[in-house]
Amino acid sequence: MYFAATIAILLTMSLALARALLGPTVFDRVLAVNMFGTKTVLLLSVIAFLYGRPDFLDLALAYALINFIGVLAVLKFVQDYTLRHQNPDTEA
Amino acid sequence: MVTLFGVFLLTLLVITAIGIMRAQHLFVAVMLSGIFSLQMAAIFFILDAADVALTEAAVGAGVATVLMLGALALTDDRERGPKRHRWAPVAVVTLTTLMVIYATFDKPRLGDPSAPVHQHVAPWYLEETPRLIDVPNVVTAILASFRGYDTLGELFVIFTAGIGVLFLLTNPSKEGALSLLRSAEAEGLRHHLVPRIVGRLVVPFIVLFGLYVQFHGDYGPGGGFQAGALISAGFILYALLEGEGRALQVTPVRLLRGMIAGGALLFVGVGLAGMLLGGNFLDYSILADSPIAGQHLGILLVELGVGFTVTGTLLTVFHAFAAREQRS
Amino acid sequence: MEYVFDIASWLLLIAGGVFVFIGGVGALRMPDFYMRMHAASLTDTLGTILVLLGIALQAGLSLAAIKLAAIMVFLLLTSPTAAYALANAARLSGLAPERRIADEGGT
Amino acid sequence: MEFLGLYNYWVFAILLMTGLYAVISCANLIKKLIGMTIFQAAVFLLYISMDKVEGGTAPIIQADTAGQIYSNPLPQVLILTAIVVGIATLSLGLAIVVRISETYGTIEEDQIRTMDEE
Repeated sequence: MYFAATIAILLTMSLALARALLGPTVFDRVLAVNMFGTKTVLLLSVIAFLYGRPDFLDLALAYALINFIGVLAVLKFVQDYTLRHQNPDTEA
Repeated sequence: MVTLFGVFLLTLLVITAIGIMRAQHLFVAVMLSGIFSLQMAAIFFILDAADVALTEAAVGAGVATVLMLGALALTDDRERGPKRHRWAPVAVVTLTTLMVIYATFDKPRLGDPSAPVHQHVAPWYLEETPRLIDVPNVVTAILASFRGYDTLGELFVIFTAGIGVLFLLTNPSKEGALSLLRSAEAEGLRHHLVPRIVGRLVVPFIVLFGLYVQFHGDYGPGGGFQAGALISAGFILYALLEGEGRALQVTPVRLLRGMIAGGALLFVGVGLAGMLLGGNFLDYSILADSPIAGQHLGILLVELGVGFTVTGTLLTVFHAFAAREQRS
Repeated sequence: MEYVFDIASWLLLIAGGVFVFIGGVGALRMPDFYMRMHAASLTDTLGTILVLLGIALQAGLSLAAIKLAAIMVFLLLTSPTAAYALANAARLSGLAPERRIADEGGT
Repeated sequence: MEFLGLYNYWVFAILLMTGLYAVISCANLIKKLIGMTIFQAAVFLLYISMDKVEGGTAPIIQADTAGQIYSNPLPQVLILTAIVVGIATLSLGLAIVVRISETYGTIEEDQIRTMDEE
């Protein structure tokens, strides 16, 4: 049954990757990175149980904790960017 | 079945890499390399390398993206040059790829227990670690004790890279943290209430988890390298939320530089202590009454040194980029 | 009793997988950025809860269950925050929701 | 299934050459650095692929299992340190690019070269 969940997560990862490659705005790509991050947390937890080594949940925990730093960095980047150039281009 | 998952992820990895190459907008390339790093971590985990996956998680998710964005803010976020189609590089690269693939047909299959790489020293490490060092995590035992010289060398590479960044980016004039506090851009994300509250809630847990990884590295996946990256990710989050000035008050530059040098010194000091007590350089067995207790003490101290230097270097680099940004 | 837990955890895992997948489809197929974000962020939370609960039922009362609970708590804290920060960044940079659907929200 | 055993190495070859292509062909210096990280990642993948043993598990010895096969810990040690060294060297490279950008006002290789020749 872990397999079913893993396959669903992997398919979702490929969909997120498609969104990251298609764009069209940079924020779509950031959204895809964020989605990919949560899916990685789920994938790591499921595979830890699939392998019968639940002590490796530490990895998933690490991602759950620091995954959103990237998105906050993007928010800060955009904020500083708009402060500097008043008319930024959002299209990729 | 798990092999198929690995194959699927590897295919995604190739697609992502080609996407990175094709991206004109460097911001997009950075975002895609974030995805690339996540995929690498998942593949490492599927291939039984829990420690490596944890390192990739700690480095790739937090620090790498932030540093890249910091550099983009200082330079240019777009490729300006004309798109060139040079046939020579394409031909060379395709030819070499085919040659390397041809060469792989002689390689042992994935997971083949009789592959040469599993025959020589690796079984010895796996058998002797419980007897000689008695920590469950063989990776930590090799990293800190059996191949301590290697790790010392790597640590000095990180140390040197940190010093190099300081040379290149720190401004010689003494505009300290005080002027940073006043500038408007140094406020970070203080106006964004939700990220600020949640972030402040999460930061202590990141640091706590980093300490857990540091001191639990003998028993589970972890150690100084991972812990250093995690703890610096926590402080980088604090700096993003509260602004550079606040973050530099919490961890002053002087402290960070002390950590860079102190960690390396601690590692060398443990080695020298072994020599003074009559053993070899980095021989921990002498450090305590019984060899195993000595090994445990040595590994603890050495990992602590690694953690200090990695944390110090990554945070110093981050602050160097951020301070440059405010000045420009 | 064993069976009850097993079946419950299977159901949760499958439901979680379905929600996760729906989120992925939504993120790929929706017409404009804010809608894509809506699809992705909502199912992210629900799918995560379901999948992690499903695994936790298999783990039983152990250290692994506590770690799973911690993962769930942190994901529930950070994932919506990331979505908020992202929407904020998009608005800040002047990306407007598509007019024909969100008439009142435009700049 | 026989050929799936080599798939990791093929992906290694493709990634290696993708990274190399970026380094020798992209004019943008940051793109070159990103290409270098891909090149690095390919090498990491090669080493970690070699550590896998059929039926093995991560080399963290569990007390209650006798006769368990463990994967090879040595490549993991090498790559673990290499990842952190990689980020340190990447930051050094980015610092150099930042200085170049401040001096020349551009990070495109061609423009820097023409400015040097003038």
